[in-house]
Amino acid sequence: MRHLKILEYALSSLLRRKYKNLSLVAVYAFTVSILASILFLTHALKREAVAVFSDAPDLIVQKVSAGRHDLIPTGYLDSIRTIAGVGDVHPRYWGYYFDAMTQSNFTFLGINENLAGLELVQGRMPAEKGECTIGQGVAQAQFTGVGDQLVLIDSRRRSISFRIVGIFDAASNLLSNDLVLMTQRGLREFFDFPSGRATDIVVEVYNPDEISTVAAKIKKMLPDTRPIAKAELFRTYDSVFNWRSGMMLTLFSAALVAFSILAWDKAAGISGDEKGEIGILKAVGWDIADILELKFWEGIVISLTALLVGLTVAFVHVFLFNAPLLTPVLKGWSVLFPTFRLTPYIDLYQVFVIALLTVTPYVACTVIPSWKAAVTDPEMVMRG
Amino acid sequence: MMEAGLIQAEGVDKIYNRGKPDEIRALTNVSLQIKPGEVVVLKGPSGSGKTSLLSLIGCMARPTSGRVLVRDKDVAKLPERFLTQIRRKTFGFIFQQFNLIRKADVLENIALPLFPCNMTMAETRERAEAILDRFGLSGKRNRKVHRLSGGEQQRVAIARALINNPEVLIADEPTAHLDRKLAEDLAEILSALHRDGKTVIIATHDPFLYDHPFVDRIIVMQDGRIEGVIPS
Amino acid sequence: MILHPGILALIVGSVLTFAMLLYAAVTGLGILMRWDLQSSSEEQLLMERKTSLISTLINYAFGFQILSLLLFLYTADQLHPQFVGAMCATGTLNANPAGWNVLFLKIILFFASAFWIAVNTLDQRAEDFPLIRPKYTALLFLTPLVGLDLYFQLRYFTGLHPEVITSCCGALFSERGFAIASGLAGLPPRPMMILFYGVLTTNLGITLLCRKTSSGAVRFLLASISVVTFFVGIASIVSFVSIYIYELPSHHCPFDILQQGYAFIGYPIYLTLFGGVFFGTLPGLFYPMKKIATLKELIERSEQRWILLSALLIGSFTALCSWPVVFGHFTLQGYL
Amino acid sequence: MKKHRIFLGMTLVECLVLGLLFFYSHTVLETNEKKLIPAKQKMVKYLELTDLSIWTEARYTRHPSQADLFTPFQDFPSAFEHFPAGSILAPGRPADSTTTLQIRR
Repeated sequence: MRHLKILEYALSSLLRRKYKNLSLVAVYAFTVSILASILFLTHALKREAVAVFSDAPDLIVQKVSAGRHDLIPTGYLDSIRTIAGVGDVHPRYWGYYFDAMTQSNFTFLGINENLAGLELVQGRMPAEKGECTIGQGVAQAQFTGVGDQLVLIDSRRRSISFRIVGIFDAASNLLSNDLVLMTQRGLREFFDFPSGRATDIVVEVYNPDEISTVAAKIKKMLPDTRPIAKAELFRTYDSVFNWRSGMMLTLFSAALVAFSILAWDKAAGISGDEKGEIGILKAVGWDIADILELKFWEGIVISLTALLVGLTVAFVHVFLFNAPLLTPVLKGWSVLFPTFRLTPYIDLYQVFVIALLTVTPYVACTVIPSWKAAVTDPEMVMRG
Repeated sequence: MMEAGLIQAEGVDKIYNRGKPDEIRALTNVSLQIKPGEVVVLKGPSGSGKTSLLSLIGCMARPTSGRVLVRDKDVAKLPERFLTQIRRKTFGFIFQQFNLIRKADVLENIALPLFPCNMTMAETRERAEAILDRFGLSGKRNRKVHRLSGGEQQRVAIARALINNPEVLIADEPTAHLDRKLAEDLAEILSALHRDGKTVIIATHDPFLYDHPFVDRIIVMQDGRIEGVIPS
Repeated sequence: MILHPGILALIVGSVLTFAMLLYAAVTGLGILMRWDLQSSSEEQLLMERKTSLISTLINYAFGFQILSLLLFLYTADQLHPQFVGAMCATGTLNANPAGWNVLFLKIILFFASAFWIAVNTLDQRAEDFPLIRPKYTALLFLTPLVGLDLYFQLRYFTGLHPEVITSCCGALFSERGFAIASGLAGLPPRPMMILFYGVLTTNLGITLLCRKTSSGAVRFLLASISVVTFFVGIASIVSFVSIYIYELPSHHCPFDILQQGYAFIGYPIYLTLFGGVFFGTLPGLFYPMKKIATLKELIERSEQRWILLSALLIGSFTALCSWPVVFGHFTLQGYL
Repeated sequence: MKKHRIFLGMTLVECLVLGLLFFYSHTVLETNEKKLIPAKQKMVKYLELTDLSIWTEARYTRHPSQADLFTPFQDFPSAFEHFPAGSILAPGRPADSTTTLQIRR
């Protein structure tokens, strides 16, 4: 009962200084929402990567030459096939293309001629040399649509035009934004691949537990190669986004520090008015513990309100409006930046971390100043 | 237990800022006894130690030496939170300044001493309402205190002092900021409390109060010592 | 070092807690040196007031300790994909030897701060600060522990190199391993179950006995059996409770039961065990303090509550652990 | 003297709003997981994709999992840091370090 009444008093005491406290809550909620936006966004991207890449190639073998990624001889395919537990082994053909007109980079990918259509494509897959299927980003950069021609300059400075037979849906932007799909033959001709070379090799391994063993065997057999396992792909994404969110949190912790200073100042610089009030409370029979509890409730009211508001704002910002305030930070120099709608992955862990990151400093900042206020001598009130 | 032992001070000294250049000796070897139901006036010029003595009696401060007994319990050495408890249960205070929380409303100001007590919100409210009625403040329960007149503020302060139903009412210069009419109202209230059997201790140098018929005893103070007692 | 939000939260929180406790310890040292209840100097008065600040600081620090224990396990669990072979929190903890130190320290701190708060609560209810010296001496030991916790956390997190191959929990908690933890899993379920129920029945029996008599020996016995219960309880969770919950004969991880997939069943299990053990040790711990006149009555009044709470919590713990054993689909037959 | 009720009520409402948002996210998640995610998984499987197309300015930002530690310096002798993606993107770890470790073991 007592606690509720002290909460009641804390509320009316906060209301008595409502402008000051409202501005405090606003700044606090803003800080929370920035931090929460970062966490929500990166977590959602991470989860998306994990969910989407579950069927990614088990093992990719690259050739490394003089420390650089090099085209791999297709002769390696047969060596790899001899390893026990290995299923299908085939080359991948892909590469990058800088489009001078739009100043953007595309990713070219050569596919088998007879690939079935995919769900997230309007139109169809390229079936012969002069056809291509492109991502939304490419289509928008080139102002083209299905049926139009995509004109590209090949390595001999010849302009070659491809007929666009399909465009990826916006829903797949996170995967396909900068893709230009063409047939393998088309791609090899376009980039003028030396015969007997591919970009890298995809290896299927029957038993997922054996992937690293197979990788080790490949590495031993073909020392100039670099096998990349699926688990490493996940790990990369995990660390990229952890690192990224950690980095951004570290940058934005400046905001947190600034806020803590504000909180400290607010709590330490208790006005004469407040000091007088606390003296009166002590004189009419409030104990130090009661006043500390009062201050505790004041802190809880402010931080809880700010936390909940901040979380809500962050959720709306990231998942309903696609994080307009954070995309510049994410986007960087990329000309093609996917407009993606994130799947709202949220778990309690995120909320827990945000709460701890923001509430702990606030509580810590207010405890000593509020104690200083609490020890006011009640006798002071008698003397006026 | 003897009746005599409601409040007792034995050889009490009070020194402020001891050992520092601004050391002040507020009380020297003060002894007195206050019986239940008594109205006692501490009389003396400002700086004679009245307020210091009141705060010691009212468990607001601890003596530098000597003993203060409230119902035979030595309060001089109690930790502060026990002092607070005793203060809350035993004493009601009327301060020279009204010491109200200005921007809070009347009801809240009156209920102030009840917040840290273990009773329900409804009960707290009920008690505050009852005392509001008694002082004719019901109509102003939601008014902010700083919008009230001086007399109303005085009544709020008294109502707050009485809400815990204390045995002892301590008033420090209660008429200092009041005109004659309001002082008479106050005296009326105090004598009513006296009739109810409450102990009242008043520090004042206002003749209107210490010459009032309800006063049982006048303790004359000078330079931190008790100069004499006038039983009236 | 992995810049992970959870790690940042843990380190920020631990630094703040340590700073708070450092302040508390310095103040406490002053109190130990100059405390004189008979004096009515302003210094003494200030010290008395500071005790209430320190109570608040430690309450906050303790609150954070509980949260940080959870956060630490959670974060370790979240990080496991970064380590080759790590399949749950165990793998992440193995990635750097300091990991287990942090976990053990956090558990020790959990109990230590809970005891300190119990002592403090009691002390504050007596009129003459009877426990002020032992209390603040204990604080001087508690603070370095928190510092150590911070140090190990920093060492652990800075020493996490995601490339290092860790033995996965399958290997650690399988019979082949050599660490302490794998030794726990190696304990065969059947004898472990007998030991588990034996210890718990004894514990509950002594608890009931405690309610009947006021003998000190019984209280010490309860405290000792509570400590035994703690270790047997943890060992049993690793040895057989976990496999009944996971319904996998080889999965012994004591952390996975905290996850959503198992309906967060780990929280009530650990909470009841920790709580029951804590309240079980209190009567024994406070028995010697009954010599202090101002505390005798207070202790006797609280004691009954502690004993009751201990019995309730240990009882619930037993029920929670037995539930999957008795009602689950999984049987150990054929694996034993 | 009802402020505490108002506050508790408001906090509950806030929690409820947040809860509803989370619930909404859950439903979106479910539909996505039923429809979009399998479609995307299929896409990844058929096209053998390995990376998200978020940053397209350099090889190591476009395909973080396929690049190695040297990649940032290979684009151009005095290559610009691709800010901010490049600066806050932990470079891909040399994938073969794990395998070599295993061989050593």
